[in-house]
Amino acid sequence: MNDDPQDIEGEAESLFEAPPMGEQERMVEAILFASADPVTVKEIEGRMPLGCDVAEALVHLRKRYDGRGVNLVKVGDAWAMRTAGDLGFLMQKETVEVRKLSRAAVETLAIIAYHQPVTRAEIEEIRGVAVSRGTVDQLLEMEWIRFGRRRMTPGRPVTFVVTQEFLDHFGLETARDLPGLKELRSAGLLDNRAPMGEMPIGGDGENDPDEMEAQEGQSELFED
Amino acid sequence: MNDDPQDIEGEAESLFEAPPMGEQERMVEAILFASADPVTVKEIEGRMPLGCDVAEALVHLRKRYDGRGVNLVKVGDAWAMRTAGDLGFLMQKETVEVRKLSRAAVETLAIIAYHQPVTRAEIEEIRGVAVSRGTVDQLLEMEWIRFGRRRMTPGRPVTFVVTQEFLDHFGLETARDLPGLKELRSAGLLDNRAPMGEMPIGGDGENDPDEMEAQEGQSELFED
Amino acid sequence: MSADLTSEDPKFDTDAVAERLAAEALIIDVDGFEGPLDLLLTLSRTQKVDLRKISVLQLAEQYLAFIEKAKALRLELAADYLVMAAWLAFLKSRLLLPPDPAEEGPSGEELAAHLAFQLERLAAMRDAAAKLMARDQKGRDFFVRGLPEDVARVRKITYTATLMDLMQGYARIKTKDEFRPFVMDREAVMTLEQALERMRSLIGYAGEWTDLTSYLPEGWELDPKKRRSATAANFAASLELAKAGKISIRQGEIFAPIQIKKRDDG
Repeated sequence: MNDDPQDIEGEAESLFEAPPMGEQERMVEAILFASADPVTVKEIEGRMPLGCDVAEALVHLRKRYDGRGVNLVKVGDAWAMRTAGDLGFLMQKETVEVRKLSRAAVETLAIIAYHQPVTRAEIEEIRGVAVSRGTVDQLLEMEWIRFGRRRMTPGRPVTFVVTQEFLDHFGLETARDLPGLKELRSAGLLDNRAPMGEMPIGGDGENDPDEMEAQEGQSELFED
Repeated sequence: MNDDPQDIEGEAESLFEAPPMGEQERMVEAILFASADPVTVKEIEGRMPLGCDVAEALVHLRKRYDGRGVNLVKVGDAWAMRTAGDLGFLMQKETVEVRKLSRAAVETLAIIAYHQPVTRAEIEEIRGVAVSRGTVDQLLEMEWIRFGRRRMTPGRPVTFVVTQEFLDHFGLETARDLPGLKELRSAGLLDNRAPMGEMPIGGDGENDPDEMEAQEGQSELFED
Repeated sequence: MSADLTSEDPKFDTDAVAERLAAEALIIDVDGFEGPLDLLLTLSRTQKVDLRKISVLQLAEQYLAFIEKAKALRLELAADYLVMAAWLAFLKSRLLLPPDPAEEGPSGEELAAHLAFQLERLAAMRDAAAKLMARDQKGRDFFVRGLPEDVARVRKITYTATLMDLMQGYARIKTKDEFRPFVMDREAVMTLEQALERMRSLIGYAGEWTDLTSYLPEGWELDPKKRRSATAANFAASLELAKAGKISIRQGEIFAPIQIKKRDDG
């Protein structure tokens, strides 16, 4: 523990002289490194050879780690080594997982794209089921939809419109490029069972108020 | 990330210049401190900003911790911070009871370490006795050995090699640092000499079809 | 194995008592050996020479004597001990007899050298194992970080959909729509919201005073039910728009047509 024989003649109260300060610092460093919890000065003292000045060793050690990637920090009356605060970003590992959008989200998104600007109540009316907050939040978070102008109706409900990000993702120049029902039908995506007269899509039914809105929505999309 | 504006004109291939070396060293320090297991250079690189020279930062860091209570050690192709070996006496509290290995297990481990990659039949030839399944299982379970490549000999037997965990446990940088390896090699004791004539030693299980099956199945799993 | 091999063996008749005791101790310990090679290695230690200079002949004799002794004591010996005994007896005869040029395979000396090599290698491996276990070990002599900070796995989930998904989704809703009977029920009803939306898009053109009735949707004025609903809705909507300052609204006298006009400042 102590390889300097001259030290042995030292103090009277301990049989062996305490190790040199540099050595004490190493010891404190090792103890703090290996401990699962912050360690109090008393605990460190209990583990070190007799006569060590733990407080002083801590001062040296703190200085040594000052500005390093790891710092010596005081936690209550105990001490611990911690990653420097500015390097916290290194302790994160990002894994990206690609998932398919849920059916509810796809349908909500489709309605917004075809009918924008559209209120939540309208989406619900079209889908026939309540739109969950989570679905809308998810689409907002993905930045595929955003809030449009408030509707000038009682309650002034917000409307939703699709974003440039949405158009980019789907390779569309404008939302008007979305295939109309006719195309959907010819692509076999729709049955021919019922007439589609009032469908507010792609230039059919110019009198349909939804259609007008949809066009207004287009301009709204690019207004900013 | 970079406070030296002149640096920005630097390299053409990266949009942002890598942080200065001192900063890179801090980052590597933080990453290694945060992990109980060795971290590969590749992993470190993956977590640092683009363009960092992790290898160089490690050289600096190793020097910085030279002779300290905590050292930077190389374990295979990974790096780890470990307390200095001479300070183990301070750490009774952290000591983990290492499972006592049987003589057979210790010998088998040594044979795998010094002769790797080595087949079960070769281990049996060296020890002069059949290797019990339990011994190999125990070493596999401790993650001190793993399956290596199949030997391109009749029966395509699997081989065993030691792991990074083995190197880490025994504080070895590489398997080349095994104690006395050079002497053993120059004495010809690591040569793979074919057993002579009808020497009645080792390798009972060679012709056991079940055994072959078992080895076959496992190696597939671990083939790299 | 033949019995006269042991009678030939001078060792146990002449050797010191100590060695006899040692040999007996070995026999008692027979379960403690890990096979014949382990036993041979232990026996070779009694020669007190470098393993490279060991006398394999002498070792073979020691081993055979051991086996005889064990048999005499009726100790159960594993088959491989007996196989080794037979092989050593063969080796011994090879080493003692002049080489037969007609005989194939390795000579007695080569076989002996290989056995010596095996013993030396086993001894070396045991020595290496001891050195390995004497190294500083993790968790005993050196330690890992006691407070590792787990790398937070930030799982970022990216959702995706294709244009086909979108179209199929829309088609799904629209197909469903056609079979929703209540949609038909509401065909003759114009809500305030619908009227307001429509009006908002139309008032841009209402620079001049226009009759509110002209804002009825095409076709709605023919069906009385539809006309009533649309008129009421349009009226309510125009009040809303007037309140919002988007339009001005006027009526010359009671029951006169209601007219609206876009407010330029609206």
